[in-house]
Amino acid sequence: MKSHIRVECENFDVGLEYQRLRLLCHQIGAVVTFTGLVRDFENSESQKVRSDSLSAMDLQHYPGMTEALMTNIAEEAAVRWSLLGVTIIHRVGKLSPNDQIVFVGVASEHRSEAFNAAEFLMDYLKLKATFWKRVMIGDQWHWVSPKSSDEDAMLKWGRH
Amino acid sequence: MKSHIRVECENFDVGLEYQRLRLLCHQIGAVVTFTGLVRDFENSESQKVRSDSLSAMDLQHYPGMTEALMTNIAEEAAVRWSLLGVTIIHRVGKLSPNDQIVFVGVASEHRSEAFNAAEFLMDYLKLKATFWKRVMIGDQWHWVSPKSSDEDAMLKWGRH
Amino acid sequence: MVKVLFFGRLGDFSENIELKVNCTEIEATPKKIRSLLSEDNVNLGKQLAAAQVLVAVNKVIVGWDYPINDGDELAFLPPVTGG
Amino acid sequence: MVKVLFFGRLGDFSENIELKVNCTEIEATPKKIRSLLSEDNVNLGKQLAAAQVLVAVNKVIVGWDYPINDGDELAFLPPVTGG
Repeated sequence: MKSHIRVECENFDVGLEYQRLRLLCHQIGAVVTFTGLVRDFENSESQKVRSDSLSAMDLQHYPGMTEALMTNIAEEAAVRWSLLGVTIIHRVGKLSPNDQIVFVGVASEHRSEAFNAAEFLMDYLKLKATFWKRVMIGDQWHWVSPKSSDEDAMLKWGRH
Repeated sequence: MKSHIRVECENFDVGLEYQRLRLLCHQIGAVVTFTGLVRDFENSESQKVRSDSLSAMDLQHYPGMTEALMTNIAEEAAVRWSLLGVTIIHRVGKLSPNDQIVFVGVASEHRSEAFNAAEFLMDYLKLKATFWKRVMIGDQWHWVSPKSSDEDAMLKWGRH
Repeated sequence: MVKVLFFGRLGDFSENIELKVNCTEIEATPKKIRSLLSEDNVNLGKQLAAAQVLVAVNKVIVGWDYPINDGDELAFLPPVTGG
Repeated sequence: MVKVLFFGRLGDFSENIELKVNCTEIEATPKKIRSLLSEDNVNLGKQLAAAQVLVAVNKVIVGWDYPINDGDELAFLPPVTGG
């Protein structure tokens, strides 16, 4: 299984990342990609904030620890499912509404493995990877609170 | 919910199809894509055939009925989950190993809806849409038999 | 006249089939048309009798006793294998 | 010397914090260092005491009683919100 992990400020190209996965080998029958975007609102301090007030997002992470966790996450997925390739890209720094934040791509022989692994990777990433985001509302930064739904999402994958 | 359904001989561009979904509206927080590729082997008449012998694939469909079924499938997904956009593209005609066959893309506010809907659409498409494929092994065409795993895959979605 | 279509492997057994049925006279159904076809072509008949073959009239899946009218399009569909 | 890092909302309460601890002398743990920090900065102390704050030593999550040595990197991590 080939994994490709990146944390970076730059934007990513979904078409290019898909091609990288697709061309890894000839056994690939299924490629699933997930892309997360900055919505025009975000749950902040338990309240929904409308887009017109959300002007920016800022993503911080713990360099070194984040990449190690992302590598662990990819390896854990490869233990659970038969995978041929995994790509995880997470952006950091300043982002605007509608910007791309995160990409997960999985290549496998059969579709159910790629679907399961991609969803698992996202659930795990949300709950475990050392990223913190804050949003600019009006002229003030607010740290985003974690969603309980993200913790619930992990439950379906059993012990972790 | 905007749906985009195509049956065609031409290849598709995953990056372009992703962009079409992503740019539908500003509420989109998640885009999941699935791409199915011609593997270097295929279950044919219950036996696995190695790539070196599989030289081509040919996909036939029932024009008119297929598009109607694909539209139904997209509508059924939109009843089950809150979706902002669905794209389904299926190629027909002659294909070679490693060619793209099918694309499903789903855009939604939250990731679990996009993941579930994309997997549901693929499971449904495999079991219900009027496509038939045959593979060239040596110099002979062989019709591909359906996989029982595809029928099993539908069970998780309940009554259909 | 009923237009009859054969898909997938069924097509291999049914080249150049033309079927003229007076629908009102025989109270045509997919089952009856399958019988007519099987008389002329035993191999095709075997394929059509397979449990998983479905039948569509005017592009909609119907039962084997669905009444067929003049001008209808009848299609025999083996298990699908797309995606 | 222990390098102490604060992430997410914790960073808002901890600008310009420098911590000099003789680790061997006090048998330093994340819990003890949290106490030292809380004495100097009540607001930061409240944030660090929140139930979901995790602690990492040298980029690995550890318990609050994990022994810290000179040269270690200690990080206080509020609940993550990536993805």
